[in-house]
Amino acid sequence: MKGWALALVVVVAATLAIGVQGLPTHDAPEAPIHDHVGARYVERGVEETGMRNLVGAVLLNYRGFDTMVEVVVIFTALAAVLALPRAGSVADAPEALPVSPVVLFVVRLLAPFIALFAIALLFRGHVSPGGGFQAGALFGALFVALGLVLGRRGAARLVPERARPWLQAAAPLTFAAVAALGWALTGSFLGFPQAPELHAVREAMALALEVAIAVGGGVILGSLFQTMEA
Amino acid sequence: MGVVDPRPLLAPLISFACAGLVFAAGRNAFWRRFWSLSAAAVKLALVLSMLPGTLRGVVYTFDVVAFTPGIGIAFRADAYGMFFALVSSTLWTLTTIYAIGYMRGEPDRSRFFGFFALCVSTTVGVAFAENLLTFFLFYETLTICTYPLVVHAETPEALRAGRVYLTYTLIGGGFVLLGSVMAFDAAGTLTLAQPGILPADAGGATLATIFAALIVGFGVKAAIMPLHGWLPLAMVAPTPVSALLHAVAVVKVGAFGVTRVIYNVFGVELLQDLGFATPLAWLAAFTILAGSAIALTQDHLKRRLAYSTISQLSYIVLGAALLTPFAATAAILHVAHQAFAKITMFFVVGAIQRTTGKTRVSELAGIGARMPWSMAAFTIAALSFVGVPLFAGFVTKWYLSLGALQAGAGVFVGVMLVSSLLNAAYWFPIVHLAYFRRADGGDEGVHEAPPLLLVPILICAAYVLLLGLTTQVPGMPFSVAQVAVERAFAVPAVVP
Amino acid sequence: MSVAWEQLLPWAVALPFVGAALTPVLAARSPRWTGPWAWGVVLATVAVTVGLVAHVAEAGAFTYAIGGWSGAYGIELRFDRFAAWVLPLSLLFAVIVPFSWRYVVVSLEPARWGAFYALLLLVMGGMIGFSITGDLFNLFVFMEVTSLSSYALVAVGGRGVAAWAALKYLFLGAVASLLALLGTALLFVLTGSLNLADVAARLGPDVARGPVLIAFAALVTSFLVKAAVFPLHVWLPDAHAIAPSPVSAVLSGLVVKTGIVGLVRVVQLFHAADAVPLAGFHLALAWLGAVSIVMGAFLAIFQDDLKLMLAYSTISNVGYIVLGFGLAAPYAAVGASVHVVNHALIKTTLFLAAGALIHQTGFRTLSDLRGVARAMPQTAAVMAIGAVSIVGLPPTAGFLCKWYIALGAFEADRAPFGFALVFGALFIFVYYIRMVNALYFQAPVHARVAEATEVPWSMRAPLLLLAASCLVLGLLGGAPLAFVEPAVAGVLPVGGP
Amino acid sequence: MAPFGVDLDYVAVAALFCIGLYMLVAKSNLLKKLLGLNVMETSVFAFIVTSGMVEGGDPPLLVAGAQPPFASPIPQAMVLTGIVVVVSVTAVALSLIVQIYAHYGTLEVDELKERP
Amino acid sequence: MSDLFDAVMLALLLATALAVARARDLVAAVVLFSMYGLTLCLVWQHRGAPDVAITEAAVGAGVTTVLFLIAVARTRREERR
Repeated sequence: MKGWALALVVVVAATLAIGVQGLPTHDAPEAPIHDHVGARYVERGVEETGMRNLVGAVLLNYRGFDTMVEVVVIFTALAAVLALPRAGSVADAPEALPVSPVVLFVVRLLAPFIALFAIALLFRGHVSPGGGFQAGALFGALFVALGLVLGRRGAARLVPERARPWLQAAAPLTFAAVAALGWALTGSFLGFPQAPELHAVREAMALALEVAIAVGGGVILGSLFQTMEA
Repeated sequence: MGVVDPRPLLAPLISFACAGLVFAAGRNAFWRRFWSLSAAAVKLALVLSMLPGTLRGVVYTFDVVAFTPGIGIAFRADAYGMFFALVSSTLWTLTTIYAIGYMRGEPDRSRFFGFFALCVSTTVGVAFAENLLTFFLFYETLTICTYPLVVHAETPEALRAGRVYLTYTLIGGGFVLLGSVMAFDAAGTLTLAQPGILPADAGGATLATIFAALIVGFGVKAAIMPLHGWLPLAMVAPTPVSALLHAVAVVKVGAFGVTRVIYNVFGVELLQDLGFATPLAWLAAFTILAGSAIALTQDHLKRRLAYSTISQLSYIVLGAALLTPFAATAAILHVAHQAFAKITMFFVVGAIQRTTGKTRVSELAGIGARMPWSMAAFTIAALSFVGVPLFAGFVTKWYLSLGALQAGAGVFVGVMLVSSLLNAAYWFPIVHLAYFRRADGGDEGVHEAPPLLLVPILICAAYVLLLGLTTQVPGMPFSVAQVAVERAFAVPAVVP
Repeated sequence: MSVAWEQLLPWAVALPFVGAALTPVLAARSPRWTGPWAWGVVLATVAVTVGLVAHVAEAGAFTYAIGGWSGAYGIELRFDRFAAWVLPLSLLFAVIVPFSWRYVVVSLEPARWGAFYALLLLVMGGMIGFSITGDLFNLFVFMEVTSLSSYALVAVGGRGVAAWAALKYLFLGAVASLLALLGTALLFVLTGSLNLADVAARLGPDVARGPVLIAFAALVTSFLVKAAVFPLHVWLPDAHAIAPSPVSAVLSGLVVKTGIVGLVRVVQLFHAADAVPLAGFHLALAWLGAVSIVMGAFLAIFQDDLKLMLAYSTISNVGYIVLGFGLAAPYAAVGASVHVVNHALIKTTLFLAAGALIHQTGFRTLSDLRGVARAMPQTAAVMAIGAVSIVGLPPTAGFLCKWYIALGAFEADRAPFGFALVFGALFIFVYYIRMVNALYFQAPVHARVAEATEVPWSMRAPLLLLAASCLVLGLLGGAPLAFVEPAVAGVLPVGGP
Repeated sequence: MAPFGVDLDYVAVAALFCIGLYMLVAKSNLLKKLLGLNVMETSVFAFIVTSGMVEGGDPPLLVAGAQPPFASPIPQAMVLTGIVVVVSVTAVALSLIVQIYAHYGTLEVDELKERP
Repeated sequence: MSDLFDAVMLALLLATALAVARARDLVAAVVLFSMYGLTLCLVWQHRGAPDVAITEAAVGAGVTTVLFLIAVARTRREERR
C-alpha cells in the first residue's frame, strides 16, 4: 500500500516538475493572464460594472453565472447533509460539546465585533476587500461560535424555524430573481443595465446579491454545523 | 421483376401477432388453440398466394425502414426465400396440430405456443430478409425465441442444454455480425438481392475473414462439424420443438444462411475464383460421413435422429459449396426433403414416446404391429433418407451427384454412396425391429397414436412420397427451386 | 409568432435550480407535495429543452452570452446537437421522479423528502448546465453540483454501508474534480482565457507543450474517472449497487455520462487547438474502451447481486462509448454519441425494474429472485426487454449504435477493435441471459418471491413507458444518428459518414 | 520569485500537491485522507492565485491611490468560488465519515474493507 | 525583504503541511491544518489577494476546522498506529 502510494507520488511529482518548466513566470506583467480578458477587466471594469473591487465585479457581474452555480453548490451541500439518515437520535446527542470557560468568554466578547466586521465586509465590498462570500463565511463562523456557547437549542433560536428554509434558499432564489430582472431590463440573463439612468438599479441588484449570499451562505454554514453536531 | 408488396412483411408479422395473442390468452386453452391454428392457416394462405407470382419470376419487395443508405430493414420474397417460407409455413401448420395433441397437460403451454409462433415468425423473416442485416436480426431473435422452448422442462438437464445451445449460437451470432460489418465495410451494401455483392478487389485476407466469419456463424446453427455440439444436447426439448428445430427453424436457418452467403454475398463467380468453397465442401463431406457414423452407434432414438440431422444438413452445405447449378438445385430441394422426412420421423418418435413411453431403439421390437400407421410413415421417411428412387431423398442425391460431376469432383459421388449405405445401416434396423421382431412382453394389440398426432404424421409422410414422385409437376417445390437456381447462376438450369 | 427559444437557454439550468431551492421550503409545510412539485419542475424543464432542441435542429448550434458579456469576457453557453442529449436526460427524470414516489414514502422519513427531491433536481440541473456551458471554469462548477448531489444520493438509502460506498465515490470524485480544476487553471495560465473556443484559438504553437500536455492529461483523467472507464471504475460498482434504485438509475444511466460529455468537450477543444498528439490519444482511448467492454462484462458475469451486475454492465457500456470516440472514425463517433442516450434509457429501465423487483420481494440477488417472473410478469417482461436492448439485439437501438461503432473500427482499419466489440457483446449476452434465466426459468426458492404481487401503478406505469421507449427508440432507427452527425463531424479529422 | 531560474512558488505549490496526494493515498485514517484532499485543493488554489500576481502589483481594487499594475481579478474570483466548493464537499464528506464511524466503529480503511 | 518574507512563508507552509501529514493526534492535525490555512492566507494577503485571504481565513481556516473538530469529537481522536 505504502509502496505504490509513494510510487504514485513520485510519478506525479516528476510530471509536475516537468510541467512547471514551461509555465509563464507568474510575476511577469506580460503573462497571458494579464493581457487578454484580465486587461479588459482592469481597464473597463469600473465603468462597466460600477464596482471598484474588481474581484467583486468578476464574481457578481462578468462571471455572475459561476457565482450563481456556486451558491447552488453550497445549497447542495446542505441538501446533501439533510438527506442523509440521522446518525443517532437527537436525544442521545450532548446538548453542547464541552468547551472551556475561557473560550466561552472570548466568544461572547468577540461575537458582536465579528458580526460588525461581517456587516462592514458586506456593505463595503464593492470598494474594499470583502463582499457577500466573506461576510457569509464570517456569519457562518459566528453561528458556529455561538452554537458552542449557547448550545444547540440556543443557536437554533437565532434563526426562526419558519424562516429557515427560506433563508437557506435565499442565495439561489435571489440570484434567479436578479437574473430574471436583468433579463427583463437588458434582454440577457443576469444582465446588469449599463445605462447611466439605471445605475441605481444596477447597484441595488448587486447589493441584493451580496446580501443574499451573505445571509444564505451564513445560514447554510450554520445549519451544516448544527446538523453535523446533532 | 420487382413488385412492392407488403406480403413479405405480413408473413412474419402474422406469427408475431399470434404470439402476442397466445401470451394474452394465458391459461385459456380454447383461444390459445384458436389463435395458433388460425394464424398458421392465414400465414400458409398468404405465402401460397405469392407462389404463382414467384413462379412467373416476380419478386415481391417491401422496405420497412432504412437507417442510412445501405443499412435498413427490408423484405424481399425471391424464389429461394419463397421456397423456404413455403416449407416452414406448411410445417408450422402441421406441427401446431401435432403439438396441441402432444403438449396436452404440460405446464406453461401459453409460453410454449407463444414462443413457438415467434420461432416461425423469425424463420419466415429469415426467408424473406432482403439484406444481411435483416437476416441477422431474425437469426438472433430466433436464438432468443428457441431458448425458452429448449429449456421448457426447466430440469437441470434442460437448463444445461439451454446454456450450451446459447453459448454455441450466440458465438455464432457474433461471427455473423462480424462478417456482416466487414462485408458492409467492403461492399457498401448488404443486400441479398444480387448474385454477389463483394468486390473482387477487397483483398484476399479481408474476403477470407468475411467468408470464415459468416460460414462459422451460420455453420453453428447448420451444425457443421465441429460446430455441432449443441444439437444432440438440445434433444431434451419437447418433441414438437425438436421436430421444428431440426426440420425448419434452427438448423435449416443456418443452412439457408450458408447458401445465402455463397450465392448472394460472395456469388458463384467470385467464389470460383477464390476457391474458398473447396475446403467447405470437404468439411461438409466429412460431416455427412461422421454424422452418419455416430448415428449408427446411438441407441437413444432422438439422439440417433439428431446425428442423422447433422449428417443430412451437410448435404445442403455440400450442394451449395460445389458451385454448380445441379448441386445448387439439390441443395435447395434438400431444404424441403430433409424437412418433411425428418419431421415425419420426429413426429413418429414423439408419438411412440407418448403412447408407449419408449425412447430407445432397442425397445422398439414389435412396435410396427402396435402402431402400424405411424411406423409406415417412419419407413417412408427412412427410405427417403436412404435415397431409394421414387422417394424425395433420391432426387437430392441424384442432383447432388450430377453437380459433383459437373464440378469435376467425382469423389463426392462416392461420399453420396457411402452415406446412403450408412443411412441404410442405421434406419433399417429400426424398421426391422419394428416389423419383424416380437415385443418381449408379448403382443399388446394395436395401440395407435391419437388422431391429433397421427394426422400430421400421415400428411408429412404423404408429402415425402409426393415430393419424390412429382418432381416434374409445375407448382411443386422443384419448379420453385429451379427458378431460384436460375437466378443464382444467371443461366437456365438444364433438366436432365 | 415564433418563440425565441434560444433566449431560454439559461433557464434550462435555472429552472431546476430554483425548483430545488424551493423544495425544502415546500417540504417544511407539506412533505407530501414535494414529489409532485419536483415532477412539475422537471416537466417545465422538459418543455424548455424541447424548445431548445427544436431550435438547434432548425438553426444549428448557437451560443448565449450570460449577462450580455460575449466571447471570452463573460460566460458563454453553447448549445449544439451533441448537447441536445439534455432532452432525453430531462425526459428520463420525468419518469424517474414519479417512480421514486413510492420508494420515498416507504423508505425515508418525511423530514428527508424535501432534501431528496432537491438533490434529484440539483443533479439534473448540474448535468444540463455541464452539457450546455462553453466555459471551462463553469464546467467545473457544474460538475461539482452534479457530483456533490450524487455522493449524497448514494448515501440516502442506508446507514453504514451506503455511507462507505458514498465516501469512496466522494474521494475519487473529488480528486477527479481537482484534476479538472488543475487542468482548467493551467489552460487559463497559458492563455488567459476560460472560454472553450477562445482557449482553443489561443493555444497557438508558441505555447509551451509541457503544461499543455499536463492540462490535457489532467482533464482527460478527470473525465475518465467520472465516466468510470476501467481501471478508473473502482468507485462505481458499490455506489451504484447500494444506492436506492431510482438513484442508481440516475447515476448509472445519466451521471456517468457527464464524464463522456466532458471528454467530448475536451477533445473538441484540443482538436481545434491542434496542440496535443490526438492520434496517439485516440488509440489509447480505444484501448481503454475495449478493455472496459471486456472487463466490465467479464466481472458482471460473476455477480449474483442484480444491481451489482447492472453496475458492472455500465462499465462495459461506457467502454463502448469511449471506444467509439477513440476510433476517431465518423461512423463510430456517431454511434457512440447516440449510445450515450441509448444506454441512459436502457440502464434506467433496467435499474428501475430491478428496483421494482427488490421493492416487492425484499430480495436482491439472482439466486433469491429465481422464478419471480411468475408472480410479477409485467416487471419481469420490462426487465427482459431491457436485457434484449442492452445486449444490442436488433431491432433495438442498442444494435444500431454497436453496429456503427464496429463499422467505424473497420473503417479506421482497426479490425481488432471490431472483434473485441463483437465478442464483448457476447459476454454481455451471457450475463443478461443468466438474469432472464433466473427470473423466468427457475423455480422460486422463497415463498415471498412466489407470492409477490405486481408493483403499484405509480411504479408500473413508468416501467411500462420505459420499456415501450426502448422499443420505439429502436424503431426510430437512424433518426438520432442522423441528428447528431453534424455535431460529431466537427470533432473529427474527417467528414461525416 | 525565481532564483536560479526556478520558480520557487510553483515548486512549493507542486510540493504541497504531492504532500496532499501522499496523505490521500497512503494514510489509512479517513479524516487524514480528507485533510490530504484539502491540502491538495488548497495547493491548486495557491497555484491559481499565484499565477495571477504581478511583480509589485496592487490588489485589483481600483480605489484612489491604487497604482497599476494590478493582480488579475479572475484567478481570485475563481479561487473564492473554489474555496466554497471545497468546504461544501468537506462538509458532506465529514457527515459521511461520522455515519461510517457510528456504524462500523472505525475510521481505518483497511479495517473497513474487512467488514461486510 | 519581501523575498525573504516570501521564502519564510513558503517554508512554513511546507512545514505545516508535513506536520499535518505526520501528526497522529487528529485534533493536532486539524489545528495544524488550520495553521496551514492561516499561513496561506498571510501569503495571499501579502501578495495582492486580500479577498481570497479573508475568505480563506474564514472558510478554510475557520469553518472547515470547526467542522473537522466536530467530526473528530464524534468519532475518535487517535489515528491508529
